[in-house]
Amino acid sequence: MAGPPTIALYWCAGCGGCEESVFDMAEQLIGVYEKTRIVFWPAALDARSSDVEALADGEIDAAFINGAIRLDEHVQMVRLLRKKSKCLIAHGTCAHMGGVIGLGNFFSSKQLLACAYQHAPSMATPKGPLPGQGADTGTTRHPLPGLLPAVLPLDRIVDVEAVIPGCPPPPETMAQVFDQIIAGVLPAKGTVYAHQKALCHSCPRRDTRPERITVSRFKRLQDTLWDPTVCFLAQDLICLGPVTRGGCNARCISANMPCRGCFGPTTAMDDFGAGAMALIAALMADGDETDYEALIESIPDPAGLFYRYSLAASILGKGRRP
Amino acid sequence: MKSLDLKIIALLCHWCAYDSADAAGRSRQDVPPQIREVHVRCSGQVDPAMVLKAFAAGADGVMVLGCKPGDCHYRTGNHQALKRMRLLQQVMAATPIHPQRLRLDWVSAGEGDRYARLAQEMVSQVKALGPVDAKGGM
Amino acid sequence: MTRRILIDPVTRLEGHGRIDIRLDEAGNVSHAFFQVPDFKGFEQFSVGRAAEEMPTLTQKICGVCPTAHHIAGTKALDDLFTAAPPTAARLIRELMHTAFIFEDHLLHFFYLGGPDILVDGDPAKQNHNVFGAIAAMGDTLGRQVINIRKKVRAMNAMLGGSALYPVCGLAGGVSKPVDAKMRAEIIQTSTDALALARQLLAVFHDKVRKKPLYKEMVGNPAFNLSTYYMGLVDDNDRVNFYDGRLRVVTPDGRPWACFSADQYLDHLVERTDAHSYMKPTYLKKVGWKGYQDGPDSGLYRVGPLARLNAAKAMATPLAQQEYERFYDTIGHKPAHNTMLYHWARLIEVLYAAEQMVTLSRSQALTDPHVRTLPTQAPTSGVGVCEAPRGTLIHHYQTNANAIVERCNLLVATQNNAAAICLSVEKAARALIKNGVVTDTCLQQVEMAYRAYDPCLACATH
Amino acid sequence: MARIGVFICQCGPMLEKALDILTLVHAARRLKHVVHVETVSLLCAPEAKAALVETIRAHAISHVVVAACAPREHEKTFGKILSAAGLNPFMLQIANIREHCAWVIHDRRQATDKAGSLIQAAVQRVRHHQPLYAQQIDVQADVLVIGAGMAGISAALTLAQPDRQVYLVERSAWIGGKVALYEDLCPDMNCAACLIEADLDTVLHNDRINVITLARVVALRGRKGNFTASIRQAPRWVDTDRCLGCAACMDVCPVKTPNPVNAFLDHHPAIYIPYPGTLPHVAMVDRQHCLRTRGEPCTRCQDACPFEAIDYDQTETCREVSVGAVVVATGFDPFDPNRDDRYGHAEQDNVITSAAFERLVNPNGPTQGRIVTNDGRIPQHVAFVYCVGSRTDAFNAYCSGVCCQTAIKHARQVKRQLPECVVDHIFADLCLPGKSGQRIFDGLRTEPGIVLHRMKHPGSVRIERENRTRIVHVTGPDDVVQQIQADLVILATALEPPTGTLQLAACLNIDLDGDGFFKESHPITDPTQSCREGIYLAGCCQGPKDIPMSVAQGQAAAGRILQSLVPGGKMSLDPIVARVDTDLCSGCRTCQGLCPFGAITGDENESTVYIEKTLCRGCGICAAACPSGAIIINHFSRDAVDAEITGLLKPTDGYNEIP
Repeated sequence: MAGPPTIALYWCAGCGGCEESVFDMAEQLIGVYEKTRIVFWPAALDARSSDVEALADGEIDAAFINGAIRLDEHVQMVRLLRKKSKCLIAHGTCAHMGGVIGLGNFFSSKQLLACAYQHAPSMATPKGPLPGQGADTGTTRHPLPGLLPAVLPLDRIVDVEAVIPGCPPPPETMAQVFDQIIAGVLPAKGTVYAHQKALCHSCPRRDTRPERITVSRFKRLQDTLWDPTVCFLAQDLICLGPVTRGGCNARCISANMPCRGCFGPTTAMDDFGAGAMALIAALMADGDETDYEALIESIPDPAGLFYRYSLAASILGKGRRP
Repeated sequence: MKSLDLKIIALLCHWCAYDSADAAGRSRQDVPPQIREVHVRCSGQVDPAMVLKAFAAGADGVMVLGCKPGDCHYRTGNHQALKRMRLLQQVMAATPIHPQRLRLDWVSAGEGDRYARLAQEMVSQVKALGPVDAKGGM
Repeated sequence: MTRRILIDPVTRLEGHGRIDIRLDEAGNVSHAFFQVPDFKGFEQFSVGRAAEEMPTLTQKICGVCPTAHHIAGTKALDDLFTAAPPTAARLIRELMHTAFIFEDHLLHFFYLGGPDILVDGDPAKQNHNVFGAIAAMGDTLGRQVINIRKKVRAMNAMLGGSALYPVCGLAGGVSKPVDAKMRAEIIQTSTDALALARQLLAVFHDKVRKKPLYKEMVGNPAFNLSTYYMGLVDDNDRVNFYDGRLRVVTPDGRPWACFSADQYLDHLVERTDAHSYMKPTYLKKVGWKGYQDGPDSGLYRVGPLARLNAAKAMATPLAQQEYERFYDTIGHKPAHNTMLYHWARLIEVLYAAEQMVTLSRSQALTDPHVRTLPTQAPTSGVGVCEAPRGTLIHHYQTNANAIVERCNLLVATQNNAAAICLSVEKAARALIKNGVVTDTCLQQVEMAYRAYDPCLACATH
Repeated sequence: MARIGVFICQCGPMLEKALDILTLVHAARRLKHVVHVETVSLLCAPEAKAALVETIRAHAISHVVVAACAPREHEKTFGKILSAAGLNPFMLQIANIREHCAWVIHDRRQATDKAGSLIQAAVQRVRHHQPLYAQQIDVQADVLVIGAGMAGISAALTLAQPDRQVYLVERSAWIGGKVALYEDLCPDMNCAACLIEADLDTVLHNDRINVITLARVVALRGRKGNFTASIRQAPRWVDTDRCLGCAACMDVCPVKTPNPVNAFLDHHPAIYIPYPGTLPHVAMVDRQHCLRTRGEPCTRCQDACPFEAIDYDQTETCREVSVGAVVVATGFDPFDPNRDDRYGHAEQDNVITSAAFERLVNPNGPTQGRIVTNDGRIPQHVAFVYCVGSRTDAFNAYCSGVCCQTAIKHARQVKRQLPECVVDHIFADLCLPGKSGQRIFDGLRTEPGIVLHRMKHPGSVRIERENRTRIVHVTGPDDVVQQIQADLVILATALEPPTGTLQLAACLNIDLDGDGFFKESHPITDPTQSCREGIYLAGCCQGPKDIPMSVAQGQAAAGRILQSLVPGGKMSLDPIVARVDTDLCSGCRTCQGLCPFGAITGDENESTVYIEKTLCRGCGICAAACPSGAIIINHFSRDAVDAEITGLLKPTDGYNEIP
């Protein structure tokens, strides 16, 4: 790289949390601003999409893209940024695996819209038009981007060089990535900015994990008080720490709450939910068919829990294209 | 889509199920051509990812066969399979892949006729559901 | 022939927006639209989820006001399971929430909308951002703001797990008590926060208010909107972020309604706007008259300025002084100029800091008993709180197994949606004349919505 | 870069009939990495095998796919051929186009289509195969035998060969088990003592057999060839080297307690030898009843002992032995009729079990072998009730198989001693299989004074007391109830798993069957091995059986061991085992509790788990359970299986590239 590295940050269907993970670098952010050339960052700087189009192909050294791919215009935008960038980084859980937004894939886009814009109890216009439809969407107005048939993670649309997992990624990790880029090193293809081992390995409660855990009924958070020092699984509470990549500083555990898997699976696991199923099935106490049914009944919404952050990236969706 | 184009993966354990498929051959049973046998060590080796990948790769059904309860040559393998497959089916219920596209059953080495019958049942079960939506599941 | 100006994307706010301005032959504005191209469908995909997961699930609507969603969601669970949190838990939640509003207001003041009024010179010169702001306020104060904000977020991380996404909220309590050691840190942080808040107001008074641009805009009727105002108030009708009743005042300041959150459906309505995913809300009993202000239009506003307008006073002494100074200066209540959101926001920063000190010093804070286990079967629950950007309501209906069957969310910026669109249009009409379109005046059009600190991910969810 | 050779066997004329071989050849040729395709009329024929070696060499083939019969038939055969051709035998994949296509699909096109995808799958899979090598480990030839009854002893004697130690662990204080308590044996009333005492003597004086009495096995670690067993021995309070069994101590002991060995028909002192002739012929202190355990300072036995053999300071000892195999021969317990009040046994007197009768009729028993009622009368009527506790869902659903011949034996003992006595047999059915069974039954029928009664079902009786005699109410097949008077009723009780079986199963980590007996690895093809390799079963602990069967099984188990554990020999381990990717393993231990063979342990700092490949059997349960995907099964890796699956699902036009 000649001169300061050129950076872009963009959000698709995100929440702004990944932006915050950059703001939360606090004073270090000033350093980043001084040592780089940030050409596009809607959350913090005044630049337009047209400014990006004006750039030469590959002029951006590293583009950080957060948010899931939900609308057709996200596809165009990330393709544009791919074209303009040497290195594309999936920034945060949504870009990485679709995130919570991906739960939308349990429903059709028609269902999603109708629920929000027609069936909501506070809706004045239950029969009213859906956004982008109806009389007053004339040529005088800018067309409203449409929903894709399903939410997709970034790498289903464009090549992605590196992933920064986490909802949101820890600011320290962001700082580490920027430092590396400022030092003139772009992440190698396939880089994941997190631990290679699952969270269990760095969990403060790991020593309380017994040799064998058998659960005959899973408890729900409102069912019970739990020991704030002992492995959640050992207390019949579902924790996805064994399935989830470490690197989050066990922040939920430190708040005495079980892991929900926002860092995604380890490299060897193609499907987070499958890993979660393998784990939970392994904990189920021996019994007969009916015992197992009862046990599974005690897990509320297993699909939503196991795929909390990764439904859009599930191998079941491999066939999907925008 | 012709039902013949349906494809069903049969994951067969080393000790009983795979032999039962061989026995079906030796006794010249009718095994529907949609069935595609795969040799695994034990039904307890079958993990949810393996099944999901089969569906993602275009299977319309997956049949996991192991030794009969109590007969597992690895003692608890078929029990683990039972736990996993039931949990997986519960999750599949929330997806477009119908839980009945996955079947777990037991057969012992000699039972070629039973293997053939299970295979035929599986095929008609999947026929009833039709092919998996080409767009894939989630 | 007509001309079209597209500001895409709008910047320095949370979420996706674009402004679409059409000029007539004379080069004057015929329409100006504020469009939000963003939608996720939370209300639908929350269906089927386990109720206890909702506070951590729904907060992913917004990474800028997650704590507010977490609090609203958790309070909805309290209501759903009819489990009242123990005092310590209530204190911990309010402390976390108030601290969050403190630092989030700073975020806006320095990183997002603030630079509009902090940074001198032509806004088109691309330095209206956090870095420009730091330069303008002086490096020392700038870094101080950044560090205090960091400390406050660290404090919330200690209370709720993550600075950004707290996870401690449970039906009838929180997951983690505060011990003496934590408390000491919290008191220290709160005290530092208060010192900073006072300093900021001082700076605001002798620097920012004197800036010609700001003076100009505050005086400019193009930035006035005479609407209803809504905000959460305590038993004495004073501003409260965590709990209370929703108070609504008329454009001329008369009390118009005061209701508890579970009655929201009687008072607030949403409508679909065909050219945006953002659902504007309005007062049911006044009705929708289109994008226009005045007493006959159901438009109302929320957020800092609205909270001050809707309340009778502030609950803490220093903030009360500033509150009085504010209205003395304006000369009338309610205050209608959108640019005053910036000032009101700083008064809330001061209130938040004072409240943090009070809460952190409360003896009950360190009581280890922080959970009430629910005993009732769940049916339906409503939770309310004030997000930095305005009133936030979560409403869950579940089956007996606490699986969500219906979820309805009225989110802060939605309440301001209509007003934001109207503000943008008014500003555009006033600033663009006879085909003269400069980046400067486009920037000023953007200032019209930035003052609201809109959160568009919230507004669409 | 893989160079794959595909060899399609036509299995003589067989496959051509069902499959379009040519299409298969063409399709195979188009598959990526396939450098050679060839059809062979019969690949398992000697000349074809030789040719195969040549072809592999000639085309520098690195991976081989054989499309032919079931792997069970010839996977090993072709593996050897690969080795001969200088390839690792695991670089082979079989496409089972005979059993799974030609023989089960009768439409030629469909069969060919499936065969094509099986070959395509095999080609995709074989590229993921890695060379594997069987590891050789030293074996420990010594053996642990648990239980010194007939089965255990026969195993021990067979095993006691040069360079091999046998540890014979017995729970009680004396060896010989049940048989040592018998007088005569079926079928021909052979003298039990004469038969067994010789054997017991050999055992006791064989320096390759270490008899450890009053002992239990409390832990077993390791695997076949390398077990370590912990044995805990209770104190006897008698120095076995000094005691001669002179009984001086027994005469002075103030305690009298019912003698279980004699079915409580008499009493023994707290220091005792249960009957003359027990081996080792050494006294022991029944610490449960000795006054000292109650804190009384009694030293009478010590004072009386002329050989200073009494040692109150003996305490429980624990020792570890390393052995290559284990024989479990813990025998049986007789059914306790007190569990079923229809037998009126709770009242003790004159309703006794066959076990008790063995002692009653035994010259070294409580009555010196005289058959008498509890009040000393000579019985005029003796009744035998069969199937007590057997063949009933209430207790044991199974037939114990030996009670009938035992009852008949007892009847003959009765008649021998009391020719005038009337003997009633009350049975539902008789089970007398084998070459001597019928002879025994005929002998029974021809005896005078023998009356046979049929009851409707096992247990269709009620035994009541009528002053000095007993009335047995029998419900016949015709539902008519008849009453049979008897002075002495003998219950032919079922054989049950001995107490402590559950604990032992847990400690050895082996399975039990539905009836609570130790479960064999396979009921037909492997009836002497437990579910855990290297642990063998002998005698009634594996299921009720008669003495010759127990002896045979003991010797069979010994045979298996002699054949597989040669002193100084090595054992080769199946390389298809699980291994851990330690970079990925988080040490969450999810796998650890699941391993059926205890092969997984957390390593010292527990940052990963560790799989002991000598224990692992490669079942894959752990790999499927690992939430990090950190465990790989050799030769059955995820990649290999996935490649096979996708190969099966791809259209088989052959043109499409295989990723």
